[in-house]
Amino acid sequence: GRDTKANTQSSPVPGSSPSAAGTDNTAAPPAVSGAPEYGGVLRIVNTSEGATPLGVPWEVIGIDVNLITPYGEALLLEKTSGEIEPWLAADWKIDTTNLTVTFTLRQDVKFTDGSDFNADVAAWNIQQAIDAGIINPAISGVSVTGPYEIKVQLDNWSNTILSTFASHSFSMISKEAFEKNGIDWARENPVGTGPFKLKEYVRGERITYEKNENYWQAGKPYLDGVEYVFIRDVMTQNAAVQASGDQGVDVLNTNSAEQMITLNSPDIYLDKMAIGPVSLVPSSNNPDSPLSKLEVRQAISYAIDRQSLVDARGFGILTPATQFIPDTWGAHLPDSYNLSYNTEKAKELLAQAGYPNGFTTKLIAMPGMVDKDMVVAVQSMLQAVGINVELEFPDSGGYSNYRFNGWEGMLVQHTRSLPAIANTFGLYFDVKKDDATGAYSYIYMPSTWRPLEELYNAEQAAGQAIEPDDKLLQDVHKIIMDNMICIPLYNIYDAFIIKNNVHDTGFSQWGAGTMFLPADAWKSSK
Amino acid sequence: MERLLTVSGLTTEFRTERGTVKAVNDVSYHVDEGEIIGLVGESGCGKSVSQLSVMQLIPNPPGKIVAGSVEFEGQDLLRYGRESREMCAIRGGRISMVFQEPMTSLNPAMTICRQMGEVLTEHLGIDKAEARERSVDMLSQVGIPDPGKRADDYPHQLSGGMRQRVMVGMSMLCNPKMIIADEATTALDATIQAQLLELMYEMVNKYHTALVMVTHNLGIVARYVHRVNVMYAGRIIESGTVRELWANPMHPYTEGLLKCVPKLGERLVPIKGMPPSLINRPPTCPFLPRCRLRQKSCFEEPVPELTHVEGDHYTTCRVRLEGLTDD
Amino acid sequence: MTTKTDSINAPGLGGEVDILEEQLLPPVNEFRRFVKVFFRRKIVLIGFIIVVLIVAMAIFADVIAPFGPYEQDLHNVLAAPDSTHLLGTDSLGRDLLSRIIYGSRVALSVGVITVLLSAAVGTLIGLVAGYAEGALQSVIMRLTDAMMAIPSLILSLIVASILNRGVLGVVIAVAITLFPGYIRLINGQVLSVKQNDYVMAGRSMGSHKARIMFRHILPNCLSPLIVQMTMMMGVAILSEASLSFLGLGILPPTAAWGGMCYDGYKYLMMRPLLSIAPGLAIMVLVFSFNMVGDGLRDALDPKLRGTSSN
Amino acid sequence: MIEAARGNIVDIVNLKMYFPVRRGLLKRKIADVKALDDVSFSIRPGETLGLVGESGCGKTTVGRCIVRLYRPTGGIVMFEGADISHSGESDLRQIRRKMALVFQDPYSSLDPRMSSGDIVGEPLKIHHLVKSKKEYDERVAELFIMSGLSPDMTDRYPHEFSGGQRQRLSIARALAGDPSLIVCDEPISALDVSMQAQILNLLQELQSKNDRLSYLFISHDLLAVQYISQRVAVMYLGRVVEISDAGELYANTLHPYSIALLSAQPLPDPVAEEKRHRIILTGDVPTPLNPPAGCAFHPRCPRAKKECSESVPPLRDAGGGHFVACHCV
Amino acid sequence: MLTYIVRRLIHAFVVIVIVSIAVFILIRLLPGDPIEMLISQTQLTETTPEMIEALRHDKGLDRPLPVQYADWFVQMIRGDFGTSIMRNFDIGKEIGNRVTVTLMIGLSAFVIGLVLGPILGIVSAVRRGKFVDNLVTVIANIGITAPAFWVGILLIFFFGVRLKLLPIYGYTLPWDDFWMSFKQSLMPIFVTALGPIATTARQTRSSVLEVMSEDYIRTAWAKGLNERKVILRHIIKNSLLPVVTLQGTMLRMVVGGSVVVETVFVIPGMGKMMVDAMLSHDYPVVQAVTVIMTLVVVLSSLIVDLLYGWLDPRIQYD
Ligand SMILES: Nc1ncnc2c1ncn2[C@@H]1O[C@H](COP(=O)(O)OP(=O)(O)OP(=O)(O)O)[C@@H](O)[C@H]1O
Ligand SMILES: Nc1ncnc2c1ncn2[C@@H]1O[C@H](COP(=O)(O)OP(=O)(O)OP(=O)(O)O)[C@@H](O)[C@H]1O
Ligand SMILES: [Mg+2]
Ligand SMILES: [Mg+2]
Repeated sequence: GRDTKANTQSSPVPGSSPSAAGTDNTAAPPAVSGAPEYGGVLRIVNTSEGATPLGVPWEVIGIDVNLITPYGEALLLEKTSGEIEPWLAADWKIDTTNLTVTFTLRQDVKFTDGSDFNADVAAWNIQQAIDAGIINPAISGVSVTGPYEIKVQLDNWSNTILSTFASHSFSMISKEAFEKNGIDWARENPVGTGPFKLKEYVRGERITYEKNENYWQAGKPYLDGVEYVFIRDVMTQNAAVQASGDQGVDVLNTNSAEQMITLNSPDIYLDKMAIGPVSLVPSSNNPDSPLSKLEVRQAISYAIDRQSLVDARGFGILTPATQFIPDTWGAHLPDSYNLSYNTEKAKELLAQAGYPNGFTTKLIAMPGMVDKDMVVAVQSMLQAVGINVELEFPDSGGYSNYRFNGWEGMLVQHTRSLPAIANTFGLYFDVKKDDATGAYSYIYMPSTWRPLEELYNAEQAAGQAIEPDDKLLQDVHKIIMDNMICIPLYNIYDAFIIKNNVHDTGFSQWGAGTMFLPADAWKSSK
Repeated sequence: MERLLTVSGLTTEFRTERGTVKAVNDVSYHVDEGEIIGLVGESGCGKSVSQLSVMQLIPNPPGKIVAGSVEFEGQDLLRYGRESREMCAIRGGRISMVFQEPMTSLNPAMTICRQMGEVLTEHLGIDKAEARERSVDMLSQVGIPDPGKRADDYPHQLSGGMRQRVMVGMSMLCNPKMIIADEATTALDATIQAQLLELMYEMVNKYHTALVMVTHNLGIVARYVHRVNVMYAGRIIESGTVRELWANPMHPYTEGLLKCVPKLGERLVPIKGMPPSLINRPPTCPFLPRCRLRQKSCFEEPVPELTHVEGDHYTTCRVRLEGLTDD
Repeated sequence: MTTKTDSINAPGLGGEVDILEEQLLPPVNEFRRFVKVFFRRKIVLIGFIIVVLIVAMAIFADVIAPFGPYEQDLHNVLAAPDSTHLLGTDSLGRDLLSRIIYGSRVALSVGVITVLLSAAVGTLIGLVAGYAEGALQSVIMRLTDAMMAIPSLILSLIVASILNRGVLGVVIAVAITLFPGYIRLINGQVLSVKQNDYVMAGRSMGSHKARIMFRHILPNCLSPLIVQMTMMMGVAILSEASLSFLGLGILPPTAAWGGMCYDGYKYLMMRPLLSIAPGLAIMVLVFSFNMVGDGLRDALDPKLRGTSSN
Repeated sequence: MIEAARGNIVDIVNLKMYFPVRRGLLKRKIADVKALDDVSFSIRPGETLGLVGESGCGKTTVGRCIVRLYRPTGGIVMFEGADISHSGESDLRQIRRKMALVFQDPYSSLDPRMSSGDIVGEPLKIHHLVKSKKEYDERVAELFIMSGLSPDMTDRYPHEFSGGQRQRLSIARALAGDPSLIVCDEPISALDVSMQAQILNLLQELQSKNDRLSYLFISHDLLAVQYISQRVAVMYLGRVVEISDAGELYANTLHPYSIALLSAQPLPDPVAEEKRHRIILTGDVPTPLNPPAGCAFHPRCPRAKKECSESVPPLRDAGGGHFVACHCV
Repeated sequence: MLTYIVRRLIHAFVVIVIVSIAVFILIRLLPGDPIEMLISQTQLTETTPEMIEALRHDKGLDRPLPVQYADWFVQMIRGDFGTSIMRNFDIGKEIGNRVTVTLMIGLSAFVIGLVLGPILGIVSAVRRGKFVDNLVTVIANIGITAPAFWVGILLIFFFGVRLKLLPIYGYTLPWDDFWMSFKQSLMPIFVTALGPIATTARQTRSSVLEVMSEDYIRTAWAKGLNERKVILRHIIKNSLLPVVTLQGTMLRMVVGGSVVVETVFVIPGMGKMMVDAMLSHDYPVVQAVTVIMTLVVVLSSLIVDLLYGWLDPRIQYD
C-alpha cells in the first residue's frame, strides 16, 4: 500500500461547502468599534439536510463536521494558510526518527458534564477514531504518557500529519458520559468542551446551541447561542438573509458568485477566500482517446476564453484560472502557464494531433460546485474549434460513480486547494495501480499515462519532506501543468455573507473544519 | 264536477344543437276534480314535457315554456317563477307527480322514510316524528309489508315494484288535488304493474283525486281512464272519452294506433313511416307525411285547432272535420 | 318540406310504401355539433386558440424567433429588455424570447410524447386486463394499485435519476407515473363498455377476441381517454418543472420552460422576467390544455350528444 | 318430457344455468343464482317459439345459452342435431353464422362508433361470406332493403336512427349470415306500439320468405307473443311452467301464473276490459338467489295448497302437447 | 364490514410488498454506489478496496439482494427501519418525527381542499355559465397550472421579505407554539392545497352538473322543495360521492408534492428527507420513506373508501 497522507480537511465532497486556504477579503468587515458585546444568537445557514447525529465525532463525516464546531474542540487548530495552532493541546513534539508525536494537554479544561479533560480521555478519543477506521491509516496507536500527556505512534512520516488532529472529526467528547450512557445516547447528546452546548436538534430544520457557562476560556463566549438553519433552496437562502428579526440569518456560506451579487447590500459584507479552480479533468482511462494527446489538451485550453467566462458568469468575483494552484499558495508557479485564448492555435494543435475536424467528447459536471451555465458556455467554446461536446449533469451518486470507476471525456471538477497543499495533490492525483492493490484517490487515474507515474513519485517526495517545501510542491504542480493533466478554467471563492453587526467570527481564517471561532464571535446591538 | 286545471295554448321549446325543438305545441286540455285523464302518444311526442311544463319542471336551459297558460284552481301557474314560493307550495302539495323510473327517481343516499317525510314537513309543517309516522302509515296503505322496518331502508334495498309504490305513496301524502303519473308503471313487470295500477286506482278513488295518466299502453287507458288525449308530435290531435274514441276514432293517427295493438285473429296494420322530427315543423298537420287520408288542402293550410265533434269528442283532422261539415 | 320519395319494397310496412325523406332524422353534421359544444364556453375557445398558437409557435420557431436558442453572448448577459431582446437575455446572454419560443417545442413534446407513451402502454394493459378478467386482471390491477400508491413525484424522481436526463429520460420518468392511471381508466371503461349488448352481439356473431377488443371496445373507450390525455399533458409539463427544481429536469442547454423557470428563479430580484416569463408560459399552456380537456369532455360526453328522437 | 326430435333446430334438455355468487374475504362462492333450473324444450324449423315470463325469470339466459354465449352449468344444448353444450370457441364460430341474436335495447346493441352499413355487414366480414367489396356493398344494400331501410342510410351512425329503425338494423345484421335461428330477446319491448307492429310484421314476413327460419321470440307481452308465435312457453323463476301451442294456451290457460299474467295484460278495449275479471296478485317476484321451496309461484298463487310449498311440480302433459307444471291442474 | 377491512388491509399489505420490491430494485439501479459515496466523504485521501469491502460488509450491502431484501422487509415489519448508510441515524425514529410534520401540512392542505374545493365546485356548477363560474374556473386552474416551487418562492418574497408578515422558513409543531406554527404553516399549506382545491373543485363541478340532471333531483323539485333545500339535501351528498373517491389520489399528490414544498419552505418532513436520501443514495432511507409514504396513501384510501360507504348506502362491505 501507500504511505502517509492524511487529509485533515472537511469534506471535499460534491455539494459540500468550505474551508480552505488563502484569504482574499474583498469587502472588509466594517471597523469594529469598542469591546465585544455580550448576547444574541448567531444564525448560520447550512445548505445540507444535516441529519447525522452529532454526538460521536468520529461518526460524523462530510459537511456535517462543521456543525460540531460550537460544542466540540480538537487538540489543534489549523489556519487557512496551513499554520497549526495549539488548542486543547497546549504543545506538541515531533520525533521523526521514532515516528511519534507527543501532545501536552491543557489542564484547565472540563467537559460540559463536569468531567475532566485529561490524557486518558484524549487517548480514548483518538483510539475510537482509529478503531472507526476513519483516521489517517499512518497513525497506528496512541498511549498515555502522563496525566496530561499522550503519545501518538506513526507508521511513516507525512508532513501533513498534524492537520489530522485539527479536524473536528477528532473533537474530544466526555468518555465518562459515553461509557455511562452508551453510544446511542451519546450520538444524540454531545458532551464536549466547547463554548456551546446542544440545546435542540431538529433534523432537516435547525440545530440550536446554547452558551456553555463554564467554558474554559474565562469570559467567553459572548453569544447566547449559535443556530444552524438547514436551507437547501437557493432562493429561500436569499430570502432568509434578506429577512430581519427572528427570521433573519447572520451568516450564509456560498460559492455561487451570483448569490454573492444578488445579496450584495450595505447590510452585509463578504468574507471570501480562494478555494482553487474549477478545472476540466480529462479521462486518462483510454490511451486511444483524443484526450490522451497533449496537443489536444492544450488545444482545449487555448479554445477557452476564460476572461469571457468570468465576465459573463463571475459577477466580478470569479477570476480566470491558469494554474492548478492559485497564486495564494506557495506552490503557484511563476507566470508561465497563461494559456491565453487563441482559437487559431487551438485548431492548429488539433490538426497537429490528427483531429483537424475535431472529435466528440463529453463534459461531466460536478454537481453542486460547478455552475451549469459555465459548462454550457465551455461547450459552445469547444464547439467553436470543432470539438463536439455532450453535456452530462449527474447527481452526486452518478458523479462519484464516474470518479471511482472511470469516465469518458472530461470531468468539470472543482479541484479544491487544501490548507496543506501537499494534500491537494494527493487528493486529486493519486494513481490507481493494478486493480487488486490500487488505492482510490479523489480522481480515478489509471497509470496508462506516463506523466502520471512521474507525478506520483514527485508527490510522494513532497509529502514525506520533514517540513512542507514549496520548491518540491512547485515541481509537482509543474508536472501537472506541463502535461495539462487538468485544464483549469476559473477560480472560485468560498464566501461568507455576513451581516454587518457580526464580528470576530474568523470565518475565513480557520480551516480544517474549524469554520470559525464561536467563542470569540459577538454581535453588536445596533 | 269542478274544473281543476285548464291548460291552454301551452307551448314548450328546447334549444338544442340541431335546432329548436317544439316539444309541446299549442296544447290545451282540462282536468276536472276526481277525473282520470289519459295522455297517449308515441315516444317523444311531448307527453312528459307537457306535464313537466305544468309543474314548471322543464330543465332550463335548454327548455323554456314560450306560450300558454296553466290555470290551476283559479291561479295561473305560469305567472309564478319556477322557483317561487307559490310554485313550491303547489308542487308536491297540490299537484304531485310520479315518474316512470322507479330505479332512479328516488335519492339513493336517503332513507325512503326521510324522502317521504320531506314532503310532509315541507308542505304541512309538521315535525319529523309525526312525518315519519304518517309516512309509515302510507307505506302500509300502499302495501309494503312490514312498513315500520322498511321505512329506514334505502331505495336500493327495495325491489322495483316497492320503490314505485313508495313513489305513489309519496305522491299521496299531502292529499293533493291532482296526481300526474308519467308512465308510472311502464318499467315494471306485467303482474306487478297490474298490482300497482289497481292500487293507484283505488287510492285516487278513495281521496277523490284527479289523475293524469301518461302512458303509451292503450290497454291501461282502456281500463282505467275516463277521458283520453292523444298526442302526436307535440300537439293533442284528438281527445274524447275512451269509449267514444275507441268506438269512433276520428284522426287517422288514433285509428292507426288502435290497429297496431295485436288482437287475436286480426292482422296488424302498422302505421307506415316514422314519427317526425320536432324541429322546424311547418304549421301543417304533423301527421301529414304518414297520413293515408291526406288531401291537397292539408299541405297548404295549417292544422286546425282541436275542434269539437260531438259529445266530449274533439279532433284536429281537417279531412274528417271538413268531411263532417260537408255532410 | 322535402317531398322526395324513394319507392322500395319495405317489408313490415305492408308491401310497396313510400319512404319519405322525413322519416329519417335530419342528418347531423357530427363535426359541427362537436365544434359547437366544444366552443360553447368562451374560456374553452380561448384555451383552444392558445394551444393552436403555441403549436404554431413550436412549428415555426425558426421563423419567429429573433435568435437561436443557443446563441450566447457572454458580453451581454442578464440584459434588461430592449428593442433587440424584447424580454432581455439570460445568464449566458441568450435571447429569452427566442428561448421561450423554442421552449414550446420541448414543452409540447414533453406533454405530447409523455401522454402518448403512457396512454399507449396504459390503454393496452388496461384493455387486456379489462377484457381478460379473472386472475390476470387481479394481478394487473394489484400492480397498478401499487404503482398508483407511490407518490408520483417520488416515482418520477427515482426514475429520472436512473435515466439520463434528456427529453426522453424526463418523458419516461413522467410517463411511468401516468400510465397506471390509464390502466385504471381503461379497465373501468372496458368493464362498462363490455356490458353493452353490442359487445355481446359481437361475440354472438363469432367475432374474435381481438376484433371485439379493438373494433368494438377500444373505440368506445376513446372519449374519456382523449379527455384524460389532454388533462395529463398539463400534468406532464408541470412534472418537468418540478423535476427541474429537484435538479433532475431536462439537461441544459436545451430550452425547456421548466428548467428556464427554475434557472431564472435565481435572478428573481435582478431580472424577474427570467423566471416569470417561462413560468407564465407554463401556466398558460397548462391552463389551455386543461380548458381544451374540459371542452372535449363536454363535446365527447355521450349524454350531451343529441341522440335520436327521444 | 319433451324428446329431442330429429330435425329440430334447437333442442335443449334439462338445461341448468347457475351463476355463482361470490362473497367474503376470499371471494368464495357462497351461493348460486339459479337462473335456469331444468329447462327443456325444442324449436322446430320454421317455427316461432314464444317465451314469456317476468323480469329475471331467466328468459334472456335461455336465449344466451342457446347461442352459447354462456356455457350451461348442466344439461344439453343441441343445434341442428349437434350437441354444442361444450363446443370450444373456434367450433362455435362456425355455428354462430347460423344463429343470431336481436336484443331488447336498440341503443346499446349497436356499436355507436360504427356506421350502420358496417354494423350490418360485420357478420359478412367475420365469416368471409363475400368475396369482393362490390359483393359486400350489394349484400349490405340487400339486407337494408329486406329489413325496410333505405340503402342510402349505410353511412349513417346508429344515433341518427330512431328506436324502430335501430331494431331493423339489428334484424338486418341478424339476417346477414343467413341464419336458421334468430333469438329475439324482447325485440319490441322498448318500442312504441306502432313500431312494435312494424317489427312484428317484419319478422313474420321474413319467416314467410324463408320457411326454415325459426325464432325464439322472448317477450313479456303476451299479446305480441300470441300474435307471432306458433308455440308459447311460460317461465317463472328459472323454470318453464307451461308450454303449448299458442292457440291452445290462450284458449285454455292452465297454470295459475299464466292466468295471472294474461289477466294482468289489460286489453286495449274499454268494453271488454269492463267485463273482464282480473286476477291481481300480491307480493313481489322472488329472487332466483333464494327461491321459495316447492313451487316457486306458491307464495303469490291464489290457489296454493300445502303440497305446493313442499315439492316442485314436474312439467307434465295435460293433453294434446299442452305441458304444465302445477299441482293444482 | 370487518372482513372488508381485513381484506383491504391484506390488499394494502400486498401493495406495500410490491412497492417495496420495486423501490428496492429501482434505487439500486441508480448509478453510483453508496459505499463509494460514503468513503468519499470521509477524511481519508486514501482508501483501499479492502476498506471499501469492510465497510460494505458492515452496512450489510455485500449480501445477495434477495437476502438483503428479505432481511430489511422482516425488520421493517417488526418496526425497525434500520440505520442510515450515510448519516448513521435511526431511520424509524427520524421518520417518526418527520411523518408528523409532513402530515400536519399535508392533512391541513388536504382538509382545506376537501372543504374549499367542493364549495367552489358547487357554486360554479349552480351558477354555471355565469361570471362566478368562469372566475372559479380560472382561479381553480391557476392553482394547478403553476409549478409549486415557483408559487412558493413568489409567496415567500411577497409575504415574507416584502411585507414581513409571515416567517420565511422553518416549522414548529402546533402543540409547541401554536401561533408560530400557524404563521409558518400558512404559505406551505396554501401551496400544497392549491392542487387539491383546484382538482376537487373541478371534479365537484362536473359531478354536481351530473347529479343535477338525475331523476331524483327532479323528484325533489316535484316535492316542492326550494333551490336551497334541493342543493343542500339532495345534490351535495350525491355529488360528493365521486369526489370522495378522488381524494385517495389527492393524498398521493399532496404527499408527493411535499418533496418540493418542504424544500422551499425548509420544513423538516418526509419530502425533504426523501430528496436528501435520494441524492446521497441512502438506500434504506429511500426505501423506508417510500414505503411509509405509500402506506399513508394506501391507508388513507382505505379510509376514503370506508367514508364512501358511509356516504353511499348502496355500497356494501363484505
Ligand atoms: N332536455 C331536453 N333537451 C332537448 N330536448 C328534449 C329534452 N327533453 C325532451 N326533449 C324533446 O322533447 C320531445 C318530447 O319529449 P317527451 O319526453 O315529452 O316525450 P314523451 O312523449 O314523454 O316520450 P316517452 O314516451 O319516451 O316518455 C322529444 O322530442 C325530446 O327530444
Ligand atoms: N351474468 C350473470 N351473473 C349473475 N347473475 C345473472 C347473470 N345473468 C343473469 N343473472 C341472473 O339470472 C336471473 C335470470 O336473468 P335473465 O336475464 O335471464 O332474466 P330475464 O327473464 O331475461 O329478465 P328480463 O326480463 O329482466 O330481461 C336473474 O335473476 C339475473 O339476476
Ligand atoms: Mg315521457
Ligand atoms: Mg332479459
